[in-house]
Amino acid sequence: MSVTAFLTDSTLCIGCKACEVACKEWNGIEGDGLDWSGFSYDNTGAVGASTWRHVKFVERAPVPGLGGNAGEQASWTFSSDVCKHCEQAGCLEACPTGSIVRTEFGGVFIQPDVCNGCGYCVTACPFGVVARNEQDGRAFKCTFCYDRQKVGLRPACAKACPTESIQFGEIDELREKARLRLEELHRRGMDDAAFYDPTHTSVRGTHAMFIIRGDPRTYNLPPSPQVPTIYLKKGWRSSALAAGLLLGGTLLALLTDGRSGR
Amino acid sequence: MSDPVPLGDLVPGLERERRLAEIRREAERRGKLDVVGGRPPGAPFPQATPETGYYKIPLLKEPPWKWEIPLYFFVGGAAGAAAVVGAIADYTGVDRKLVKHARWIAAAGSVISPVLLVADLGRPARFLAMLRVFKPQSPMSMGVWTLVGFSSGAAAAAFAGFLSDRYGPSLPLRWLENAGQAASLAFGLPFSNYTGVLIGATAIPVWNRNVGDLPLHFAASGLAAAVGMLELMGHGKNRALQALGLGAGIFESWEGLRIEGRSDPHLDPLKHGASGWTTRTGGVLSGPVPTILRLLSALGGKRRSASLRRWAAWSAIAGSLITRFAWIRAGHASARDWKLPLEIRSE
Amino acid sequence: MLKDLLSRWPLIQQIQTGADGTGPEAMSERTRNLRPKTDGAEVARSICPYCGVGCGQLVFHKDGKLISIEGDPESPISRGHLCPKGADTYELHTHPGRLTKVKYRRPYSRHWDQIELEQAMDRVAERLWESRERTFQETCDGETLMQTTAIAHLGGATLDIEENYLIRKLFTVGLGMVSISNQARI
Amino acid sequence: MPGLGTSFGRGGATTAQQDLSNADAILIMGSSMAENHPVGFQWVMEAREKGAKVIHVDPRYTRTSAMADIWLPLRAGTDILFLGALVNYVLENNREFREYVVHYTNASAILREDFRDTEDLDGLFSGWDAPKNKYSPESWLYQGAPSKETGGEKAGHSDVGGGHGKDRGGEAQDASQFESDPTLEHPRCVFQVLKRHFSRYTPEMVERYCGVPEDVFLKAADAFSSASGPERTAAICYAVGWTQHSKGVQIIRTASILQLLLGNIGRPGGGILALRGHASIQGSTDIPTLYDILPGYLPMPLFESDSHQLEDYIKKHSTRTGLWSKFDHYFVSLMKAYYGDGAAKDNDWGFHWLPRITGDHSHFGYWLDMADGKLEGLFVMGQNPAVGASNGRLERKALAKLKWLVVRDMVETETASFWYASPEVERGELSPETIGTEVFLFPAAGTAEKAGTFTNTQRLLQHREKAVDPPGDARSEAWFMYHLGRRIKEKAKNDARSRNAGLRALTWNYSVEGLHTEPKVDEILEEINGYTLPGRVQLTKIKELRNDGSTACGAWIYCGVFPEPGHNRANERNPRDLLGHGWGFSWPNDCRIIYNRASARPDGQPWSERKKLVWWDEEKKEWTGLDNPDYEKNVAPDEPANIHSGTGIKALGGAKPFILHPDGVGWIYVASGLKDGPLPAHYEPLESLFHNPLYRQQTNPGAQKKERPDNPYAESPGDPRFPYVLTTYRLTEHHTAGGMTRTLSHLAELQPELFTEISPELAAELGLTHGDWATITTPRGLVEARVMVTPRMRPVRIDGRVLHQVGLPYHWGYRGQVTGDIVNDLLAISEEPNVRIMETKALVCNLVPGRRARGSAARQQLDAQLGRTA
Repeated sequence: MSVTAFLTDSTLCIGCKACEVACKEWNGIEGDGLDWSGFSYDNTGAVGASTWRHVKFVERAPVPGLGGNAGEQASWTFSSDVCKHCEQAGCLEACPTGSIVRTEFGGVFIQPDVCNGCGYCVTACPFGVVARNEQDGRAFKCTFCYDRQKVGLRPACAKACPTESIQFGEIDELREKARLRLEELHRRGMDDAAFYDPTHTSVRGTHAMFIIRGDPRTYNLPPSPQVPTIYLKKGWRSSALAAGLLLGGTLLALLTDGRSGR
Repeated sequence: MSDPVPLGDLVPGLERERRLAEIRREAERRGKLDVVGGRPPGAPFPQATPETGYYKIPLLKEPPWKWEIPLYFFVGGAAGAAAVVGAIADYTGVDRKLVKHARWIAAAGSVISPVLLVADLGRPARFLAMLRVFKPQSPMSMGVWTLVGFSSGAAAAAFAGFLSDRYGPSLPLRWLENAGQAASLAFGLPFSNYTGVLIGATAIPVWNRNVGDLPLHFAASGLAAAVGMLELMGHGKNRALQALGLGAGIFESWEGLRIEGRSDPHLDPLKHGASGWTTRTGGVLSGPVPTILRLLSALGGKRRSASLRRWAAWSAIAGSLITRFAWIRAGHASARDWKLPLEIRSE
Repeated sequence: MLKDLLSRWPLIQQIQTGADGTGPEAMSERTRNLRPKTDGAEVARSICPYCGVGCGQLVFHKDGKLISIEGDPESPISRGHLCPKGADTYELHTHPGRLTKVKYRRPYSRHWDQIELEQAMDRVAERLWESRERTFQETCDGETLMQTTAIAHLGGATLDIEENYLIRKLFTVGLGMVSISNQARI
Repeated sequence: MPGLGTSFGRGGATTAQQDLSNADAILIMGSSMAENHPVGFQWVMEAREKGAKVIHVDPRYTRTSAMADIWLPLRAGTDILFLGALVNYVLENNREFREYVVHYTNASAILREDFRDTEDLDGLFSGWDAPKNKYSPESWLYQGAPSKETGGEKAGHSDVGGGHGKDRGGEAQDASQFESDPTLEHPRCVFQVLKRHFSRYTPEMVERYCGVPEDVFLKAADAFSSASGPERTAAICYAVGWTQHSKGVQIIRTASILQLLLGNIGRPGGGILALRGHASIQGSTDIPTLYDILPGYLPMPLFESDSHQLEDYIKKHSTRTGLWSKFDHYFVSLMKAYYGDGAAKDNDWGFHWLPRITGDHSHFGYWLDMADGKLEGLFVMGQNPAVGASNGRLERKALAKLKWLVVRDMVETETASFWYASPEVERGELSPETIGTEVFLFPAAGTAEKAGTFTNTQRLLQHREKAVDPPGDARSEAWFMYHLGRRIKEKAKNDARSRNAGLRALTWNYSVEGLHTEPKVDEILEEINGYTLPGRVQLTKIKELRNDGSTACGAWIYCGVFPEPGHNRANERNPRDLLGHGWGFSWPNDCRIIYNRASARPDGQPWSERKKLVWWDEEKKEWTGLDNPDYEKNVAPDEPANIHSGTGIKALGGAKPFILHPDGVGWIYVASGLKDGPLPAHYEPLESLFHNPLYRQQTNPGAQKKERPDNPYAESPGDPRFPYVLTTYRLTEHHTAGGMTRTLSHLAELQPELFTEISPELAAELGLTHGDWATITTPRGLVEARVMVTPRMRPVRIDGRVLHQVGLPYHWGYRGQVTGDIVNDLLAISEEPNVRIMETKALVCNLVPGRRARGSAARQQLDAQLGRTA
């Protein structure tokens, strides 16, 4: 059983949103609203409980003579967002029910039959991926098509993607592929091409990696996401101190002056 | 070949050309048009840039909790602290009534807390799902197991105490009471403040920035509430409680000053907007108000003193309650921030 | 029985194995037995109904019900890929807005009526025949004409070639309808 | 597609989508391929990743531009000026592939002395008959070719008739004895005429009137034209961005000329790919539901000229040389398929039972008659003209004049609900009480619920298996037609009138199967493929067709798709190579790249190793290679041509790749077959802001405006009331009129609302706010849309003037999960002369902030727009 990942290459993405629809079709997710956003061609906004793949549209003013593949200027880039399936996943660590598990493929999977809707994972995700379904309160996100992967099928989004912007495969191979791709893009003059895979932070890398053009913040990708478990030590230390103070203070107060109130 | 015929008025001069260039530059630079022309300026359009993030759509999702959870924070904090006060009071042999009342607060908390959680989750079975695993890395899992321990202990102690009062003491009852009390003390200590770790160890900036303070803050707040309740239950003259209330009030005042004094933009939700005002209200009611009232009560006459302490108690309870709601609201505001989670500096 | 119940309690497994509650020990029965919904379904090989690219589709069905429609990886044109429209073909077939009964509107009526399929077919055949009777011209100035221009047909570019063949054969060659058109005018 | 048909011989894409990955440059123009054919676009991406230059020309910066290397903004409607400048660039810089041009095109043919070019007549070719408003094209013929005047047995042209017959490669022309000059130096040879014709189509003109900066144009011209020659090829992709103009055919012609000059037809990575917007657009022209052709592009007989003898009809439409020399074989076999035993030699195979066409019976032709109350009944199947057709207001109001209307669809479309939900009802122009139309709305089966075959954009027949039964009373169109036919045949059975003779003879004995008694579609495809009579042995190739009644064949070009019972080649699923041999069946004869003889040099060997496709195997004495040869298998390359006196396909010899043309070469110059000239010339759109910069002739002389009170036009050029250029288009997330997408939650949410794309400059000028509403008006109608201000729209500078272009996608209507105003209400009904298509890609409009009026006030606003008082 190999450890798998997505590599989403925005220099190959044509912004068709097939991944969004294929995901919803496979997973039987309802549509989530018919609002026109005015944010370029993006009317679904962000990944959430009922959108597990989401295509972002980043516009800049184009110049005649330069298409989007020209190295000089990225003018309209698309990038399909998804749960990052962090190596050190906030939601997974936070889940109090064991509903969220790491699968044999390295993905982070919410078991819908176990999830009790506590919502703690929502606050624990540094990428704002996990969200609670308004109807039944349970948390939902990309399953990494665990059901499909179990029988050797590719995730629905990667399969549908017409231009293979969403690549799926063994994680180390994809990292190598991304490295070569980046070299190639730089060679072509796309100096702004970058690889997003936050291995340098406490998230320790993701199973959904991205090749983008320009600053990751443009795509709502945090430059250095942190898994919230890094705050535990400080928190529990403070908790212990608080307990000690409470115990000590109470003891002190009652020993010295407990009776005099009467 | 015929010559193209110009279209009279419709042909613009160089000036208009320049103006168009100006408009485009402006639009590209700011994503917004303020150029004053013959017509009203308009047409800003949203942009995705390193400065605005992705159309200023917040990266993080807001915490999904409604009123049940901050209320639970409040109840748990008060109940945990009450259990501690009750147990210590018992061990120090100070005041049977204080012990009993403290136990009752703890016991009430141990019943109300799971009810609130179930209300938040929707179904009782969903609460049981929390007992599938034991995860030290999850404050919520730890909290649930603490709650289970605390509730069992506090309920057992109260129940055994009730039975001994009614039917007279017996060894098994005594044993149950002692064990329950010991458990409620042991679990009550973390139970009164673990919710600070719970929200502190999340991706919400305003929370995780304060993870080192929150448990202390919540413990003080819980203690203040417990003390206030006990005072209102007839222990208005207990000087130990007065001391504890004073200590909590001073700590809360200091906490408030600390927050106000730091200029970290991550703390903005605690200072600005609706969540800021809620925080300040809770802070004032928890810190300076009861502290001053308690100090005044020490100086004044007997009747006036009792009345001041009652006010201090009410203020502390209200402050404690509002504070928990304030922190949750601040968490919402912090999650809605499109800048900080993306490490975009505020202007 | 109790032992069985306990052994399925992830906490017990945690204690036994020292696991941290994020791995297989925390998986439910359903998760362990998870299979794709297409497992055991029959497959029909199909082509996407939307644009002219002609992507291959696999139609999974079980007991006369559609299960899923996805790309056919063997298609040399689409290689298993689909666009958003093609990826939504399952919903196209199963959405609640689909018609399943003939709707009939009487002249000057304000509402739809529902009629039986066979009855509707009889009536359409009747209307077609009557209109042709009224408007058919065999000759004009002694020259062969054999046409009616008063009955028209529109459509075909999303229909099968077999269906178009029947349309042209019956309407034009059989009945003399010449006003026949579809989207594909160029 | 007469543009391709007259140039190369067949009205179909010359190549396969996969073959785009072999290209060294790809020009996408008149198409946003990434948006509307995303899965096909993967092959463009593959080429790009291999180093090919992708050039996109479009008024808007689209998702396709975002994938391209070079994007050129263009003023809508100036495509011929742009492409003509590319042709001129190739000629000026000697970039043509000389050997290909000399051997495989008609560049060397010499024209008659009385031919006059648009350069001579200021925008008209010789032969313009102003009173009749059409060309008399005798003077366009080659020098020496027989003509009416010289008493040729067959004149070069017929006077009437539609255009789709020309898909088959120009009108039958006797190619005998024309003169040519292989040095291409003769002043009246096609090559020199072409040079002169396009000499004023310069980069300066492109900058001034297309709005493309000169240096940008030169960059693209160099990139594209350098992908030519033995080692390199370039492909062109287009879609309705070229066809939906008042000169659409001539735009495609210009591209054809360019590709012939660069030697890019019939070669891997070359060709012209027409991108079709529907699953079987190609199929519905091959097996047409079009008024002017019969299956396989056989022309419908015309009243008067074809009313008499079958012999005359056949003579008129067949050629002495090339594939069309067997016209009689194709036609007689079709008649046998239609009428079975009823078709016999002594009744001219039933020729006299066929209806004759008397004029324009196309969509708009008969719809205008419908609006005038001349039609009784209409069938609409899987189409939604209430939203999808030009001048929607006229279209919908015409429906109210019908006696009966039959709509078949999967959902209740706008067309079916026009009588109670249309904007005309809202505006009080129509009301159910006054509409006497009887409406039948039948539920239709989806593609997974019926077996059948689509012919895709690359002429590939692909069969679909049936998965499940359709729900409720939903049925396939095959079911509907079969059972309707059964009832009609029953009525005709005992009716001995001569009008019903053909109907009685019509073969209609398909067997049925299943719960719903569906006709077996395989039997229909077997009939289309053809079989022998009386033995009913399936035919395997076109050559087996006979003219003596011993074969029946429903569409000669599809012959071979069903070579034996139970063997449906359209259902083959074992692709062996990039071109997909073994998967489906590509007409003709499973050739994936047609005219592929041109991929080899005249001597039969590949132009280069890199670009080899089909070549002559000296040992086996046959054509072989990576594709099925689109050529006589055993005719050696050195076999001499005998065009002037030979007959049949053999007369073309061994080095004439374009076997449907009587002279076997690609036509840079189309001497016969087009109604608006042998060469393309730039004309302004019917509604334009500018005078034609090149000629006094403003618009395509042959185009029909169909101007009438309910189909009015802006004054042209430069109507001050409509100062902007409007262009309409599709989005990836929706399909045409929206019946298959606006009804679905997963697609509706992706593009929920009608919006108009405008530049920041225009927004500032008009005080429009992003996200607010604007109302767009033309003389035909008005729609409201949300304003999307985007730098992807940019004004172009035309002749010193800043021109704003406004974009509007057109998918919305008044039914479905998301609704919106109908953009096609803005368009005029107009007809291009050859194929009668409307102009949707370039017209003029006005734009005002705010929403449109509602109810009867909307009618007043509309009437005011039309310049009338309410």
